[in-house]
Amino acid sequence: MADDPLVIAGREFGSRLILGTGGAANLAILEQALLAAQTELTTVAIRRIDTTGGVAGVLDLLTRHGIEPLPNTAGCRSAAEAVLTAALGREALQTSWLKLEVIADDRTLLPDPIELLDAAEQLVDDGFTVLPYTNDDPVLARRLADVGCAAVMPLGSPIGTGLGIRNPHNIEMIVAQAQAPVVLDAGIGTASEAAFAMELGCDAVLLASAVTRAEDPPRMAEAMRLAVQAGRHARLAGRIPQRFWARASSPDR
Amino acid sequence: MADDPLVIAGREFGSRLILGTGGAANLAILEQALLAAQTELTTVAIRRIDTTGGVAGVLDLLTRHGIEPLPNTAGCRSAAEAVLTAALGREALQTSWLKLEVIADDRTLLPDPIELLDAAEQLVDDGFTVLPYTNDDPVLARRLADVGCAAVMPLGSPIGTGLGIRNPHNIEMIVAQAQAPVVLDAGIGTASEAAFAMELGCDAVLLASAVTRAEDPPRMAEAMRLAVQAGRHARLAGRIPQRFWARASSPDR
Amino acid sequence: MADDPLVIAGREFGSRLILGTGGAANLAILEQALLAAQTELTTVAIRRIDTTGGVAGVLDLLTRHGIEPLPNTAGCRSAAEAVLTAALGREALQTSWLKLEVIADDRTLLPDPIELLDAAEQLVDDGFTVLPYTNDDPVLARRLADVGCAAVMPLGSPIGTGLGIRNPHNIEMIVAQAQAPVVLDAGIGTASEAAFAMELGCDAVLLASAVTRAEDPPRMAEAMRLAVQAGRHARLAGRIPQRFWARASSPDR
Amino acid sequence: MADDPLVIAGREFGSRLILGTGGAANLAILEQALLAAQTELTTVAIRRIDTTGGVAGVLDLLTRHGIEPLPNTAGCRSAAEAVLTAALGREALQTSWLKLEVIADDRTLLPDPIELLDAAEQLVDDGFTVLPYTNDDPVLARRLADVGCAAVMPLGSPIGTGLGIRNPHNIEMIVAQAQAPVVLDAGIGTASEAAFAMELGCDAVLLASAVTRAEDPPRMAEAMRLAVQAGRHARLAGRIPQRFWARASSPDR
Amino acid sequence: MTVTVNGQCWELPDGSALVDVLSRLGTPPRGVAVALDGAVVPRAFWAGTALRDGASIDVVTAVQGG
Amino acid sequence: MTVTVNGQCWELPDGSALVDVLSRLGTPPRGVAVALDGAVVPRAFWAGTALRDGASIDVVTAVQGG
Amino acid sequence: MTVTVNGQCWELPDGSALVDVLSRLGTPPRGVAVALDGAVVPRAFWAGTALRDGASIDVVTAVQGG
Amino acid sequence: MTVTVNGQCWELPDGSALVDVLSRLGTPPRGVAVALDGAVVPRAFWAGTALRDGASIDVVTAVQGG
Repeated sequence: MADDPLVIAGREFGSRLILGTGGAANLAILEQALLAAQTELTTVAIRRIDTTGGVAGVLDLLTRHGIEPLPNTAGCRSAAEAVLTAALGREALQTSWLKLEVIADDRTLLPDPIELLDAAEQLVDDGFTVLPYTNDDPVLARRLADVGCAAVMPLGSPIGTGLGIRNPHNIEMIVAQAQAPVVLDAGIGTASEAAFAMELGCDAVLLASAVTRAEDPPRMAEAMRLAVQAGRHARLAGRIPQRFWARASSPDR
Repeated sequence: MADDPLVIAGREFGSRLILGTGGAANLAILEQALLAAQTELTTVAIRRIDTTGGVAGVLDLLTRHGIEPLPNTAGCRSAAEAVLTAALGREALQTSWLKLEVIADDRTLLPDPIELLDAAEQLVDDGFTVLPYTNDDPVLARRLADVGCAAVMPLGSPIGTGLGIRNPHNIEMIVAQAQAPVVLDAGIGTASEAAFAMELGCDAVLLASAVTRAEDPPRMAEAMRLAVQAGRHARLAGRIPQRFWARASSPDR
Repeated sequence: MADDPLVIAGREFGSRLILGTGGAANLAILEQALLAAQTELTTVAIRRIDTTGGVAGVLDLLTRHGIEPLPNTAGCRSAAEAVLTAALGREALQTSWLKLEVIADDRTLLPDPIELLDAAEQLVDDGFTVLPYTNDDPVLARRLADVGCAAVMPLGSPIGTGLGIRNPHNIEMIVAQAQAPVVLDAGIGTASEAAFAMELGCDAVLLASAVTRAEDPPRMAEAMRLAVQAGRHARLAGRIPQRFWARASSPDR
Repeated sequence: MADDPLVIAGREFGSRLILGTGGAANLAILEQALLAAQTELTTVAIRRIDTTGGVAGVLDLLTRHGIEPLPNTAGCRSAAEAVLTAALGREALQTSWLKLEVIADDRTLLPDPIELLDAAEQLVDDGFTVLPYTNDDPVLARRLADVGCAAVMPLGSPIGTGLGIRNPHNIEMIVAQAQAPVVLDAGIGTASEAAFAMELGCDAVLLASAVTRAEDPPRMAEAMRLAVQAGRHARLAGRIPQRFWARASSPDR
Repeated sequence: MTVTVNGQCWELPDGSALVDVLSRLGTPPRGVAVALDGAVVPRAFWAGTALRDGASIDVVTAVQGG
Repeated sequence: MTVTVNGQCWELPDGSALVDVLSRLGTPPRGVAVALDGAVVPRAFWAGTALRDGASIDVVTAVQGG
Repeated sequence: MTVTVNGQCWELPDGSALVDVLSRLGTPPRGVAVALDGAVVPRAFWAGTALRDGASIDVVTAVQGG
Repeated sequence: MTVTVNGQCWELPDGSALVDVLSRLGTPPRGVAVALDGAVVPRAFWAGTALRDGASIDVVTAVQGG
């Protein structure tokens, strides 16, 4: 059924599911998952070459299937670290698109709002197309859009927890005030939560662990692909209002 | 991606979404919704011919598209009423399949557990394939299966409320003890709830108002079709466990 | 602050917390918990004398503190068993008050709706003041009141699970239709849930495990006493409506 | 039952309920509510004298009952505004204690994380005892404690919404990492939510609208007083664990 | 004689059979069921089922619902 | 004769009455109820109730529970 | 000279001091604070603080709120 | 001279350029970026960038993550 494409920074995407590549047991499984998800954009991390197996592996895989890599700044703790990592990512992948992460600590992996906003401002000024991973604070989301981020990517819950969308009210407030596309990023554990994100009005969903660490990653990728479409259509279709008392769906006898 | 068919009373269904026909503004919209839902089984009510417009309309529509009609006993208040209505439905539609409803009152449209179990027992003895609409009580669900119902169809919330699945714990207990297929029936308001029903372990979802009374019924039917598939795959794919603290999806720096 | 007394079968109670005696490590702890709870009515089970330690212990304790014992039919699986146990309880304790339980299985300890209603009808006819432990089905609750039960006691969740009130919507429907006092029975795990039960409009709360199996039973009993009062006052005080957007509590600058 | 006092900046409070004075229809009702709440600390706003009725009214009231006033910076939009308002409050009330609010917009009344942290740092350096109203971001809460705030006061939901605690997981993370007392501030609508805040491990609860805008403010104040005590005791008493299946509280038959 | 058809009173000539009611109703060839005094009468028996004065007849079909 | 008391077999002299079982049990003066072959026997009738061979007796009281 | 007091324009004789504004306002003996051109002036300095033409004065107190 | 490459110490002949490090690493023709003393050096400048003793070089690429 017809739907508008997702548009970020003037670029159109047919898929509203962005898959992260982290956590997959191996490239073969990752490849099946990426194909089942039918994603057009996928995150990659930037690391020293000798610290990783299969250096070129993931890039070749993405190139082979025409999936756009989105470098991230995962693990950066300060604006300065993130800005350097962003520059390296741009040079390595020849793209100005960036998933910006500035993490406050390893236990929560939550963004540091001050460092994140600082980094976002610098990177936007430097010509990056910045997609920041942020918490679900409507104020920070608005300020990130105000400094020129191409989208805002609030979490549903902390990275890898699978706790789903813990505060739908915040996501609804972010969507209601959004000056930029809203991508629900992090916390999704299962398909119904991805559908729910879209029903709340998000423009897309970004997830990794929910698929790559599932028992059957390709099948979960398929589930997420269907769920994002389902939630998007449900949002557009105009759901029935909630009622306290029942209403019959058959005529009176 | 491969999946087992839904099997009820030895009969296989490729679709795990059962759409009710009630509440549609007209047959044209209903037809589009049925096709978008790709349902193979759909409920109809039994009423006096002169009390309804378009008598033959709905049956012709179902025949034209090869969709199996499932007569219901909507509006019946006693086992006796339901048994007579069931017999009329069998004669009119030449099918022994039946969605059994015995309602206690108009305000909640909740089933009367005593009358429902009584009717189910009589109808099973009379050779019907009985699919009872029941509340979410695991005990009543088990007793309905014990008397020979071909499936049990617990509600998520009262008919037409769109309140979703109010007590997932009860649905999980019903699934854990199920001797027969479990069909989540009534209360679904949007796609994520249909996906959630499947993730809880239900074998199928039955809904009407959520689609027929949505602003765009065909699109919502499409959303529900995708959501049921998404939830089914997610259940089979083995979701990640929930964690209190975060877990990184990128390697350490 | 002033409040009407709880009235069941014409009898007034100053306390709206009914404490069950089951699960306490010993009588000394039970005594402290009962006093902290300031309960006026407490459940006891009926068992063969040689199958239990401290036969007379619990009765003497209740007598000493002027707490009314409420015999139950815990563990009964059929109306017949429950009726005999009720008669024995009445003879042993010289009271016609009864907490009626008819359980369907050991795993869920959920009531069997058919046997429960049957037993309730017989016992009301036999002059008992019947307080049935029921599930949260508004229809069964209404039918129990219709046959003359002095109160209805729906569960929040299964006995001993500590899952709280899993379906507030059902409890609200029961309260809205109530012909008799509503006592939330079973499932409460902590104080906020007891307060919530009262806010939903319940007239009283019955609990045992949440107190007797807590690490510090007397303190939890105190917590429950305060919580039931808090929830009662909150219900009477008329809470503020929920709003999507904020509303300042300070004047503009 | 015995409990430790609440200690903030070395000062002990017997009450763990902090009541805001905003929103009361008149001083008489406010007085009854303050007495019913038995609060020892209460917030006041700082405004131009000719913009308000009953200038001295609220202060005299607090003095009469020995309730400590806590000036706030409600309505301030920047660190600079908040710092000046704080200085005026200190001069007017001769106290260095301050409820720091730096709001981002009128629609959400959510704090601006950057301005808030900036103001907090300046005011701590200037010798204020700073109690910041913050969102429920565990990172911002930790940074506020790191710069020397005497407590952190995360919201449950936006001011005046009565939406309760929308993200208990965040509150639990804040409590788990807390270097300073945690006061749940804003969003509480009814008593069970205040109890829940304490069960999550908060040290105190601050609320205004829930009491002052209730239909019966003194009774709701009483409810909140009891609820905060109930939740505190429940937290200390060690609640039973949650279980999927039931556990009997009566011995086997 | 007088019979009740779906709640309405009908005058019928004596000796009328169930089938006469149905033909007068213009009943479609399929999707219809009939109850005579609360018992279902299969289509095969419509012609052979004579009506008594005061008989109550219900003619039903499938409609949208449920 | 042989009777069953709370599930255990007891040998009693012929002509024993219900009260004999209870005294042997050392039943407390209150808080106890007795069922003989599934029917409650009020305390007032214990003395007057003769036992037959094979009788089944249940003696119960209140314990913590519920 | 002209000064602004809580947003309103006041005419004052030359040589007026901050204390003159406050006495004209009938300021209560406690619970009040004053900012002159955005800086707090402690009560002890009200008398000794001369006003310039165009000065901006804010006089605040505690009200219900928060 | 001694330089640090991705955290390890390397001995290089004097006059070495950045490109020498990369060829020794067998760097793939694409997907790689280099930072010299914390500043990115575009591939076009690798050959022309001389190394000083104590220089710190980071060579990175894209890996699964995020």
